[in-house]
Amino acid sequence: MSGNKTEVEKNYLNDQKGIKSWLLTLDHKRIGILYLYSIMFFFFIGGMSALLIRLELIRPQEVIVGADTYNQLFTLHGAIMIFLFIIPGIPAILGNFVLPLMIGAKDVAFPKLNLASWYVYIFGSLFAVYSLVTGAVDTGWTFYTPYSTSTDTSVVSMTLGAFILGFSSIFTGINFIVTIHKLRAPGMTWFKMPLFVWASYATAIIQVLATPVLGITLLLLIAERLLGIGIFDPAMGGDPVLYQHFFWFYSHPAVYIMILPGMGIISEVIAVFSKKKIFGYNAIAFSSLGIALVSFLVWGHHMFTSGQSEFAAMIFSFLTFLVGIPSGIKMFNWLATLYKGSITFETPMLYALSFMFLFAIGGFTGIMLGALSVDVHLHDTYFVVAHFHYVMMGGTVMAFLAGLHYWWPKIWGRTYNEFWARIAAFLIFVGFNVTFFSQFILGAKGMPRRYYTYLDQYQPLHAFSSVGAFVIGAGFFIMAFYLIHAMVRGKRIGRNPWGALTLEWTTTSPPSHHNFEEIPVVKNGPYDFDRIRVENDKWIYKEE
Amino acid sequence: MNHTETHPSFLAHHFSESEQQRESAKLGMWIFLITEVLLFSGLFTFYAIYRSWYPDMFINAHQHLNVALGTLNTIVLITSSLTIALAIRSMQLNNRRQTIILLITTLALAAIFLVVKYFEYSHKFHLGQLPGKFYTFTGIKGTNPHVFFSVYFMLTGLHGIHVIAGMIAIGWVLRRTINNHFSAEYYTPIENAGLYWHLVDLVWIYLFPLLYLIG
Amino acid sequence: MDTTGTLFLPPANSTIAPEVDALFQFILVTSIIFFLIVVGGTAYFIYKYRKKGKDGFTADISENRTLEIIWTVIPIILVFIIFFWGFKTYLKMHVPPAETIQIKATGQKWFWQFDYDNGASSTNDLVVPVGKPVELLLSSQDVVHSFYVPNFRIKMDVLPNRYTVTWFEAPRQGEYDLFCAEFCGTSHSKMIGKVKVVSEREYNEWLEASSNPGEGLSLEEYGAKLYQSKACVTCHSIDGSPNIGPTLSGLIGRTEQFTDGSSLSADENYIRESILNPQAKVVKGYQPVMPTYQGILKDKEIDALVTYIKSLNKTGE
Amino acid sequence: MSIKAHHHITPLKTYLSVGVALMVLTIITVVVSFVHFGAFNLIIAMVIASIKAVLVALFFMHLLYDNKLFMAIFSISLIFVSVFIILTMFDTMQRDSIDEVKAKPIKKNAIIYDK
Ligand code: HEA
Ligand code: HEA
Ligand code: HEC
Ligand code: CUA
Ligand SMILES: [Cu+2]
Repeated sequence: MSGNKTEVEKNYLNDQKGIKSWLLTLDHKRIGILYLYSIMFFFFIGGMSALLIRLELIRPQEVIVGADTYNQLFTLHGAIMIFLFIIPGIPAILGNFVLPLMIGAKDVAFPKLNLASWYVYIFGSLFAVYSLVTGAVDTGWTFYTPYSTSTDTSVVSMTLGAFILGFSSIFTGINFIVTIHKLRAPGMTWFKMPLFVWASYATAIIQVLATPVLGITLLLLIAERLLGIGIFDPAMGGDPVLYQHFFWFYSHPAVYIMILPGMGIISEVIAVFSKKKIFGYNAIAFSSLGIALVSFLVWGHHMFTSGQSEFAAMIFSFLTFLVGIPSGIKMFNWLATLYKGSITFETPMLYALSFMFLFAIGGFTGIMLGALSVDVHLHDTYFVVAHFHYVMMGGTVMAFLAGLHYWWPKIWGRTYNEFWARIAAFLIFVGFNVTFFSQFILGAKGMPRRYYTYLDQYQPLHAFSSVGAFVIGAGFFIMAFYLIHAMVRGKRIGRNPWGALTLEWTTTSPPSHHNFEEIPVVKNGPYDFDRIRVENDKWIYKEE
Repeated sequence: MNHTETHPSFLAHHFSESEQQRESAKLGMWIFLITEVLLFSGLFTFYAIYRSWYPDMFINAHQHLNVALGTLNTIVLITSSLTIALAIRSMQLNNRRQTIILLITTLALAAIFLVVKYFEYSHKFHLGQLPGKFYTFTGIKGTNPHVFFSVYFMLTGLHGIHVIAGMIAIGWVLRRTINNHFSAEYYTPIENAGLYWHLVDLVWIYLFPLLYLIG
Repeated sequence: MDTTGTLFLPPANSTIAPEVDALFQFILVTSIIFFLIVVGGTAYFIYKYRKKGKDGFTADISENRTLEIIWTVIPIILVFIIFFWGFKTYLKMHVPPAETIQIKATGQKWFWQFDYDNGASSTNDLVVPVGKPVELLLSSQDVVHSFYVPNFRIKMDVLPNRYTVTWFEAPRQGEYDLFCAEFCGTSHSKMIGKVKVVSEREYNEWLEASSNPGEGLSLEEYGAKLYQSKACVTCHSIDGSPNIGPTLSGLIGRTEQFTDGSSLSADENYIRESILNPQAKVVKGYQPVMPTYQGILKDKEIDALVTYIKSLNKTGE
Repeated sequence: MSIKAHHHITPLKTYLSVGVALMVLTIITVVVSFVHFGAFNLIIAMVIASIKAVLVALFFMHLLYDNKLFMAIFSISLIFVSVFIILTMFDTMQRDSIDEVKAKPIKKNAIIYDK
């Protein structure tokens, strides 16, 4: 319909100009971009604090900071990475941008709410970071009582910040559920939806159900601090273990808020880069929902040594193992998708393959932690630190990077330098394993986490781990350069550089303000590579 | 774009028909309501656990709440739920005047609820039956009676905040009704405000027996 | 039973440790197998099915009931085994045998205090006899700590205002690291001690000696010992440098400014009060984090500490 | 598309009867609470409250006539509330199952009662 020239000339990026047109935009794509900038900024801060942590741990005793500063550093690192980076990350950036495109909608259901969620995010983040930095909060991201009710740092304002951030998450969740229910293009049945949409749907359910509980937990924590209401603080007749129940009721499901959208991206990328129909579409879709629901029943596995009842520990351990199964099903389905494909190795695929490798390790170590007796030994050691970095950094962040590289051409209409992208991917993959595999050994040997100094026997592994962190840093550094370069100078690209079959690739890159020239009517499944392929933006059907 | 049919002014550009928009708004509201339910769930858990630990203290302490005022407030709130439901019905029948009257009645009932609550609170403040460490009352036997009042004030306080939020929402739709924004075709905001208000009522329906009546 | 440890695990030095290790190794081996299947399979496929030549259409394979059942059921069976195995050992860890030596362990910022039946007590060093089950009754004076001995594979959180219980039996003599594994503030990483497993005879001798400490020592010498053993050293220096707390050297006669604005020249009574009720007057520039030693130190021990602190003035000048 | 077909308008009579039923139930629950049935008081009160809640949800909130999806969503939220309470109580109610000493606080009363 519209020639190549108009595509370049008129799109969502340039149809309106000026700061105001960005700050007041209701376009889901622009809001995605706003999120991209702000979340990347906080990721940068979180990453820098991680490098400081690793620098400090390079040898025992003080290297660059004192004990209190160190404690604030890992609190800052953990809180930023969790609340400001990884939870909003994929849904708010990539979900916002591509989800409506993928289902053929003109926008999300509530554009104003969407914009509001960004403002709430910014406000809450600044509030939280301000109190983390100036208020010297040193509780860890978990705010365990009674430490958090007795330390004299600004726990109250930090928790208020996290409370505000919760609304942002809820708004995004509501928006996605309604969008998916009500705004699908004609012909887009539930089982013709791309798997990323399914994953986002499952994620949104968790966001909506779990986040309010974090809200009330933080409110109760604040009330305990200010009024001494006697729920969490033993001095006031409260029970510190109860706090842990409240906290993990949200925070365990939250880890699946982090991973599910990542798994959605992996499903897209694996199918597209092996040009193969996805294996077990239904199984992948339903396992997302399964994970979402069962994830609410296992929070007590963070508390096996906390003094909770043995009965509860037993139930929680049992249920924990049940969540492992659907994750496994997904892994096997991806594996089977590769079978008899026609596989290429562009950057998104490299990250997807890294995901398979790293998430498998992260997941298996999760199983070790879920085993009651083994967890008693491993709890609160570097083994746990390594586990969650493998699933969060090795899982979610890798998936996020896969998605970022996959959709980057769609977002900007320009592509990045494949050569540098591969170098960065390589550095990140190697650096990551160096950094965190050594931490499995450290932890199993007994090195407790949140330690600012440690016994000499752990020194070699710590030093090794620290070196790895800087290799990761170098990888991200390169990435920042070539991605920014791609935004402004990158090679222009057509509609469908990867030959994918989902709807977002049928519109221009970058898409126009209203997404599609015409609302698409869906007839094919999202992964019908057995009968369709796309070459130079032309759809070629296998004649039947 | 090919939906050049009549595009009513209330219909946003990304919806293709008003029924889709209405359903979306209601679905969004319902999802928001469940976040509210889960927000309260923390306090109900708080209640359940401490009540199961200290049943006697809870029974002794609850006797210091005023059942008459609690009942009065229950009736006030239920009536207000009824009036807002009727307000929506009037709008469905395009009876704008009646809607306005019913909405105002609802607001008035909500205000009565708050006034009654105010009297209850100030009486408790006066006696030193305050939450947490400000608790100074001595007349209740059992372990840590201040915890009961913590639960009481957290629950009724959070509920009170929701009453105020509900009043703001109703006030807003009232204004829009007066400005003639609604008709039998389009009244979703009133419906949503109504849903919110009913939820506030639902929470109270459980709060009332749990705090005032169980003995 | 191995005493050197493996690539992952430290030496196993309690009766429960080998059971934990066995499960650990079992999961490790299963994981490696599954890892090889998933990642090895991926590696094989991406090599075998890498794109060759022009894009064609790929096969339409989207389901295989048998395969799907296999990869659902086998993991389920495996996790059932892991669950029961883990639970069995966990229960064992939580049910002490009938005959145990009972020791009270108290965590507090940032040291461990152990109280034995006969009135003996020790700080940071837990002394136990070899080959006897030892049961610990844990509680905390302030925030949550966690009692962790990697070589024994036991860990139990130490909660304020509640008791928790753990137990172990060490089959070999030796010294093992004891860590605090729950974040508890500034010196969390220094809240470490030792578990000393000694022969039955040495244990009894030690008990005897510690129930009557300070015997044969001058008050000053005894104070010096307590300064070390009661963990004053974690926060106070005697060389004049400030630490978490102010230095004790030159304290007597020093004029101290307090956070409430008042000031006072330090004397014996003030030191006594500082130990028993440290929050009463908090020195300017420091946090009110010193634990109270009320009920931990006996009168005589306080006397000894005061004498010792006094003596630091003389040596300082 | 006919709008009328989609929007159910509840008859006035239904609304009023539900309102009256709610009032009556309120009175009953208050009255019953003054009679002592031991543990049953809690059950009775909760049953009555739930009946009231169901009435409000079905009629005032139109769950009966509206999209059944809303009913599903609402029930799911209630399920998760009970999950929260029940699983937490698996801990708090079972702490003494192996060792009595683990269930009781060392000091029963909060510090505010020390004065
Ligand atoms: C993205 C986030 C994420 C994800 C996806 C997971 C996934 C899992 N986690 Fe993890 N976890 C965290 C983030 C995450 N976790 C964080 C942040 C913490 C620490 C918080 C803190 O304390 O600060 C933590 C801590 C944590 C603990 C507590 C440890 C402790 O403190 O003592 C436990 C214990 O059970 C656990 C278990 C699991 C399990 C069983 C899974 C499972 O979902 C994994 C399932 C996947 C697989 C099993 C691999 C693939 C499967 C197959 C190939 C099939 C074959 C499988 C079998 C034979 C079993 N995690
Ligand atoms: C998403 C979650 C996430 C991520 C990605 C990371 C990433 C990293 N983490 Fe973190 N970590 C946590 C979540 C995360 N962490 C949490 C929750 C805790 C627990 C806190 C607590 O105990 O309370 C923790 C704790 C933790 C510890 C333990 C501290 C302790 O217990 O004492 C350590 C120690 O090594 C560590 C290290 C690292 C390192 C080296 C990285 C590196 O991988 C980081 C590398 C990243 C960078 C160097 C950023 C570079 C970015 C740019 C240059 C911008 C790029 C721009 C574009 C792409 C456009 N982390
Ligand atoms: C957890 C750290 C910590 C431990 C352990 C500790 N103290 Fe302190 N102490 C402090 C801090 C911090 C201060 C200053 C704030 C205050 O006055 O409370 C202090 C103050 C003091 C003072 C007053 C000093 C002055 O300059 O006025 C004395 C005396 C003292 N401690 C003695 C001891 C003795 C004796 C022990 C061991 C039996 C001990 N402390 C153990 C942290 C500690
Ligand atoms: Cu005590 Cu950490
Ligand atoms: Cu978890």
